[in-house]
Amino acid sequence: MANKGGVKAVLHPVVRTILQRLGLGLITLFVVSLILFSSIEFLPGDFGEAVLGQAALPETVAAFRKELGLDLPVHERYFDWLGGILTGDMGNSFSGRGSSGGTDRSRPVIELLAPRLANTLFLASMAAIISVPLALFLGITAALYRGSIYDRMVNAMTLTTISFPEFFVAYLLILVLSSFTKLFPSLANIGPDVDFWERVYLTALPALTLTLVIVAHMMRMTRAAIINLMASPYIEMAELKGASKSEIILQHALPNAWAPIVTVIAFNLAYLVVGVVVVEVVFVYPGVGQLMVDAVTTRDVPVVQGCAMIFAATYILLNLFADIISIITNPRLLHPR
Amino acid sequence: MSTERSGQKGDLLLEMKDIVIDGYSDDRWHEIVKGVDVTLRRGEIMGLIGESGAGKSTLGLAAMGFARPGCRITSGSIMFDGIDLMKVSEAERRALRGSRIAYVAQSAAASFNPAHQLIEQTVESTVRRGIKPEAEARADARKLYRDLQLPNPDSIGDRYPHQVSGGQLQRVMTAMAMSPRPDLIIFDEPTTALDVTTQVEVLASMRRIVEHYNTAAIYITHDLAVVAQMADVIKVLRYGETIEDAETRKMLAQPEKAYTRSLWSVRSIEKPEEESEDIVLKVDHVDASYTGSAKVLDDVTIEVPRGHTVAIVGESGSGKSTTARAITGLLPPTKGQVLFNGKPLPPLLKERSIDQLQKIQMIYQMADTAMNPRQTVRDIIGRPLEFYLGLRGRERDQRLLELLEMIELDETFIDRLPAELSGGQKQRICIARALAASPELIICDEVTSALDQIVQKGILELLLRLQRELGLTYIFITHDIATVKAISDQIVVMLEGRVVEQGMKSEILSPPYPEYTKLLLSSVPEMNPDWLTGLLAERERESSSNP
Amino acid sequence: MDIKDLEKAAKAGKLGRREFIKRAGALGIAAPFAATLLSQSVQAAMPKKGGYFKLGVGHGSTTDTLDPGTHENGFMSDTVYAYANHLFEVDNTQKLVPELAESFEASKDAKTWVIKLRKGVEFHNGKSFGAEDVIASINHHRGEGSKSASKSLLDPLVEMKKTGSHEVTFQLSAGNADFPYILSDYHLAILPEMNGKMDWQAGYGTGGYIIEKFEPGVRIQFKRNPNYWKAGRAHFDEVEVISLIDVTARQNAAMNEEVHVIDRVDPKTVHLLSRNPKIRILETTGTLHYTMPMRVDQAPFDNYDVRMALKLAVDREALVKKILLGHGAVGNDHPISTANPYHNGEMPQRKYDPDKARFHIKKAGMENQQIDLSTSEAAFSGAVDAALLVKDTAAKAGININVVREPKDGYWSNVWNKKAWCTCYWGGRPTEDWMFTTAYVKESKWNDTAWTTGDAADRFNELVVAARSELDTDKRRTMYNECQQLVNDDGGALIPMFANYIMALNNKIAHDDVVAGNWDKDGNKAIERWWFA
Amino acid sequence: MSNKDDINPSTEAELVDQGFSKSDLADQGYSAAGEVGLIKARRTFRENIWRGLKSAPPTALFGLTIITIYVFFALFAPLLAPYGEAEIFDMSYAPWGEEFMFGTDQLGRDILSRLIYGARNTVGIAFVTTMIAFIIGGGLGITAAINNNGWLDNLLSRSVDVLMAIPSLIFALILLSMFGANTLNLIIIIAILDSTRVFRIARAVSLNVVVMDYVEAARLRGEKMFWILYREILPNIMPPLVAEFGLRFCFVFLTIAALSFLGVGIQPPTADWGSMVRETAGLIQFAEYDLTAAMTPMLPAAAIALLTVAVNFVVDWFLHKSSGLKD
Repeated sequence: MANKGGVKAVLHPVVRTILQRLGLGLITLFVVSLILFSSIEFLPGDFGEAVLGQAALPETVAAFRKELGLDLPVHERYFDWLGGILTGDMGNSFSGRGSSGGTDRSRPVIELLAPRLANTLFLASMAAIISVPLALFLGITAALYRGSIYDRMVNAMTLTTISFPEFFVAYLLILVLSSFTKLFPSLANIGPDVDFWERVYLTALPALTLTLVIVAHMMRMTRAAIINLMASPYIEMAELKGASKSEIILQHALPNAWAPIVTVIAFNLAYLVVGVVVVEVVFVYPGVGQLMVDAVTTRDVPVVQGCAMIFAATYILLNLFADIISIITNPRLLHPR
Repeated sequence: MSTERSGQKGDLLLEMKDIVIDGYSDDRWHEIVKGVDVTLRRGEIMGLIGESGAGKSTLGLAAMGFARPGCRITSGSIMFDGIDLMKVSEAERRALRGSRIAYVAQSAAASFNPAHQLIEQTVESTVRRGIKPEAEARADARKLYRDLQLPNPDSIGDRYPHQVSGGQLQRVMTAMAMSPRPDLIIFDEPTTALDVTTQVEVLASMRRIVEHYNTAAIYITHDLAVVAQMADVIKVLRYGETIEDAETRKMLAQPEKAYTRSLWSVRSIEKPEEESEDIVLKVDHVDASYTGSAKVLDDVTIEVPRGHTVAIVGESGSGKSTTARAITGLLPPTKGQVLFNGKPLPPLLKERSIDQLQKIQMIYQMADTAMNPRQTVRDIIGRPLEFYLGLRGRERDQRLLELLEMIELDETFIDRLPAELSGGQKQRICIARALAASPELIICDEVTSALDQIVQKGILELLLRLQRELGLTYIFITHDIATVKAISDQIVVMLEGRVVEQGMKSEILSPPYPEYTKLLLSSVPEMNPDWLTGLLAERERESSSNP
Repeated sequence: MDIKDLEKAAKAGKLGRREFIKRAGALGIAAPFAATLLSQSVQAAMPKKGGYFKLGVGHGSTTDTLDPGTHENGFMSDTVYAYANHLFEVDNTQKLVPELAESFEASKDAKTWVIKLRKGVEFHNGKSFGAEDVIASINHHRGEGSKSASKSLLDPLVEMKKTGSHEVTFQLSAGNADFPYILSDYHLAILPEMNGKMDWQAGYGTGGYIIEKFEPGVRIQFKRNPNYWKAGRAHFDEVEVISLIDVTARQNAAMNEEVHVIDRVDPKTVHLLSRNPKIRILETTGTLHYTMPMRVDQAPFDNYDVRMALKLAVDREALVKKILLGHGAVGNDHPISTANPYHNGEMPQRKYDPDKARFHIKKAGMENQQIDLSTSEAAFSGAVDAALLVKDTAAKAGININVVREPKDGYWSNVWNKKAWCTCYWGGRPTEDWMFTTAYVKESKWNDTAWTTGDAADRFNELVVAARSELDTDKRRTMYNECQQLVNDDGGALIPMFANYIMALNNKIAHDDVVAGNWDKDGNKAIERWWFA
Repeated sequence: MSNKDDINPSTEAELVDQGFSKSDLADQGYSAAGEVGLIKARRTFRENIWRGLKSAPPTALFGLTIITIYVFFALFAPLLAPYGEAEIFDMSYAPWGEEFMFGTDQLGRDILSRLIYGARNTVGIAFVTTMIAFIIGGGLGITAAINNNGWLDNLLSRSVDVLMAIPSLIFALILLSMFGANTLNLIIIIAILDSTRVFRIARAVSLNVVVMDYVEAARLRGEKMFWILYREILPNIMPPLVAEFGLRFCFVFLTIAALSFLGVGIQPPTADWGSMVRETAGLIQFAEYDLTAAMTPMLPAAAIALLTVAVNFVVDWFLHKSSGLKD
């Protein structure tokens, strides 16, 4: 396929794919922002009404609107925001302004987001560090001892953990590891000045909850991907070359199974960043999910948009990462003819 | 080089006695191999020949003490160099595999792990068993690559399987088998998937290296002509039983059993050619290419006379299947046009009328993938009847039965699923599906190449009969010269997207040949144990005289 | 179980405790007082200084700010009471007392109020407190463009003048005998003036605690103000208020001693929580009431008989028992609680009476016709269940109620005060006038029953205005009694229950015998008032 | 070496000849009909089911039993439940006992009855939701695969990328607030958000099928898109889709439970397990003081978990069986 003797420089397909995905990612981000912006536009009520709740009066609401520029047409507001984003300014939160108008300072979205994003990423990394190796180990061993009692046990147990609602798993863990045994605290409301090990200790329960929630999916995919390859002629060839079962799985099946496994891992890691609102609520963990839910209920559009951009970007980057791994582990793509 | 190896036979290496192997299907165990004996001496090559289902691969694998999942060796003894493979532990059997007994599989492309470099795989078992240290094993592998006449032997091992052609892969696999210097190599249809011209080279390399290291081998194939070049002795299997055992020359000269004789009977059909001026289809100066890549068809012009057969011959990648795609509208030509009954066909499939579609039908190489596995014969053949002819209910079933009769099957087949049919039956159903549309022209794309010899013969006879009875026109795409001889009136030889020669069968198949045609024709194995030796000698001579 | 444990259990009042409070409540003794009678041994000790106090509250949002005008939840009222003071405060005995004010004087018509300010008080930044701070702080909520929740409260204020370095004169458009009460509203915190405006951004107040760190929606940390002017208050060294929205998380935190006090204990599990030996339950009956306002300006609620039928078709006892699980009191279709000064205790309690209800609904010709009741958990916890229970009891009177669950989100802007009948809550107000003015007089924008026309409504409006400037308490009582009766009979308010505030306290926490009931957590002033035993 | 579960296609080619004696074939002339291919005895549908059940592993049988029981309860809830779904008794939080087997809830409704009705509502809603998700996602996924790399495929795939990049729980929350949190909207919104995953799987597996010659044959015949989708492709991608169906089906309960945690869920007084777990989940923290109370949330949670495990056992078995077939 190489452009034989062509004068123009040919990008390595890996680089080309990455660039292509990044481009698509930007378009995706744009559309996501458009969708969320208009969704919130369609939601009944606005920031003033939401914040004041029962105490909302037409004139106070109008005052809010005027100050926040909510009286401008929708498209103008959207392009304002978009212009900001393009120049690296995520805008200011609606909240944090004073109630009397005028010179009050409001909080930039980035200031609100940054510490919470750091928390979210910390929790996600904790959960990932536990769950990914665990899932791989369980998946590989289950494939190795396919059909055995061990395989069935692992299967049934992981299925059971995913079939409980997250908050339920969380409460159970609190009961056992916090209330009964006092091993870990039930609150994970870490502050910015908590040192690393303290942070690890406080985050243990939420990380464990998330681990239980995602490990099954990754483990099942690892197992399935390996088993799927076990019928390949090259696996039989490896057998006929005298490789043992574990050698076959580790050296011959696993290197070819990375693509689907990594895709599922990326999907679950994205979930760790994006989908943990419920766990944040239960453990009072100051993450981005809670921020976004709060921002949605108060119609704090810039914050919603900021969170959505981060979530979508995480999703896109993780998928890109998975794609890159898939390419790197697939010589057909890495070393084209 | 000589094939006179009978004098070199050494000690007894492998003795399999009364081997019975069961396979599990449809909830019970069936015997696949029913008490077969095999005796092999050091340095001896045994050809194992038979149709699919004869149990030859299963028996070959049993020589390694190995049964595929879903199979089990139920009785018999396997003595390999004094070791009873049936008695030792799995770990001990495993230790023999890849060190003292090696295996060369049919599809090299599928049997190499796509994730590892070739040389890693070549030396894998040698290093694992500690036969040689890694560096030495790699050096030896490069030497083997050179012995096997692979291009760039020092660097080819650093490539990945997909970067290397099928013929080269097959040789790398031979190197892989040879790397631990085994006492025995099982070759399981190693050249079946290759083009004829490549097959010759691979066969030659394999023979040379096996001879060189005096390795014993079991060569499994369904092609008698191929095995004749390789084996000292031949064993014919059918339905898990031995039909005939003999030395190669004796077997070729005087096969005892009728079944053995029938194995090369396919080569006996030959259609008398006829000329005709009534052109039903004309491919007119057609160029074609897949999006963004180089031309795959370059100024192709083919005329197909009504009621006759045009065979398009060429190796894989020559553009013969692409020509079919251009005719059917799947790949619109970038230049030129296709004329049907004198009128141009719209280049795109979507733009063709139902009537135009109906008149040109296609039959595929792999009947397995050409039929929806979830549909019964009734659905498969019935659909074109409904779709083109508007037949429903009783009328449709009536016609269905006629069609089944035409393809020599009866009504018991009407509710079967493709999985419940044999290879030949499947291909017949595909033929019936094409016939159901009442077409003028049928494009047959390698329709017999996946089939056993006997079945091939049946299909070819059927096609010839249908042509006589219904006046059908065929475009027959194939790489097999014997098939061409059997069915065609005219031949088109293609190479790299171009027509290199075309004309009546008798013209093409008689000298003087253009270079490529000659290569193609000379590469077809003949039922003569000395054919390969002679061919190689001749080519050697030519290349030295034309530097 | 040994003797010690039994003693502990008895002290924690596990047995018959709720029964006791209920009976005490029936006798007119404030529940908080009753509650404290039981475990005096813990609470009677003199306040001690010191300790790191952690308070878990079921409120708090990432959108919270220190601007008092935007405060709308318990987390921020706790905060504002900890670091700032007001001109007046409602003390733990529910009495209005001056805080930053020293004394006050009202004109006869209750239109002009001269308030003398406390001297020698300093803000946390060292600025000394004076009249300009009061004016800037009050003005913060007034005028064009104000988005303060207290804006309407201050509408009657026409002029505010500095009449001395520590004296401010307020001029009202109409007399209001309860004006000092209004100045105790938690929004009207007094913060330092800077360039003529109130400076809230810095977070300096005159309160007993200085803000250390504020993470909106997560926590706020304080340390004690060493120069606090108020004697006998602010006992803890350090305080942390943590937002624990999820009730299970909150209760877990209390049981695992990760916080010392939590509010908003789930009535469903309070009996289980009380079994924890480290925990004491504290309940106060305040002004919080759950309502089901019927809009009198919309059919079918423009019909007196429909309103009366529904009022009679509600089984109040069952609601208190099932929705509040006994942690509350039945309501009598008016918003004045026993915690208010002029509660009408003589009026007969309306009871569930399906026969009378059927009579009224028949009279209105609405028997078995569908009536929609909009509800959402946003109204109050258990609002959906409450609506279902009302549906169930009303069905027995031949009234067909259709419960419509509305989205939580946007409930206040789209359902409440718009749909003809919905569920709602009112935190209540410390005075009758404040309560009526907020939600029942015809000028009010929050008049969620739209009860503005008709003889009864006219009479009610007249009475409220007259009572407002009436300084004679007996006359006022008579007027307010009649007001309550009018609302009870003709008004659109269906007020079936008053909810208790339920808190869980670690045994280490002590407080005065009497605990305020105007909000939970001792009037949201637990941080200032409570201490470690 | 003889794992009966592990038949792979390559061995089946070798097995083709079973059941025919040598004499049938010895040296006779060639006959097409006599060519052997039939390895399966022909059986009626019922026989096949029965044989399937007999050979099913114990896990699958367990799963089937559980599913059957659930379906039974769902179908006959009104007959089986001792009390009505929304029937209110005077006893709040009645303890477990004879009158109310698992006690009553806050309003005084019988928990056992609500669990039984919950089977109907939860399973029903999850089933309908998953069906819709599969119709949308599956249909579009196959369409995209047929149109591989065409504009339609790109449009659909990119749209799905966009939808998947939005956190689904929060998006569901927004949409439910926008359109109102009634059961119908809940079903449609979850179905649409779920269909993105179905789309991906359907597209991926269809891509393997659209390259098959029989699909090309259908196109050459001039068949319409819908026919190709419905008759040629769909039957051949059923196994992975069914497997996904099992998982998605179970995730719907969890989504509903999570949404109910965030305050939007199924309309009361409809009993559904996710919301029941949510309502009572707090009780487990009191296990130390009142074990039966703490068990209350365990009942609906266990109901969900048991069904999930059962469905997946059956799905695993089905996958296993269908991968053993040659297609």
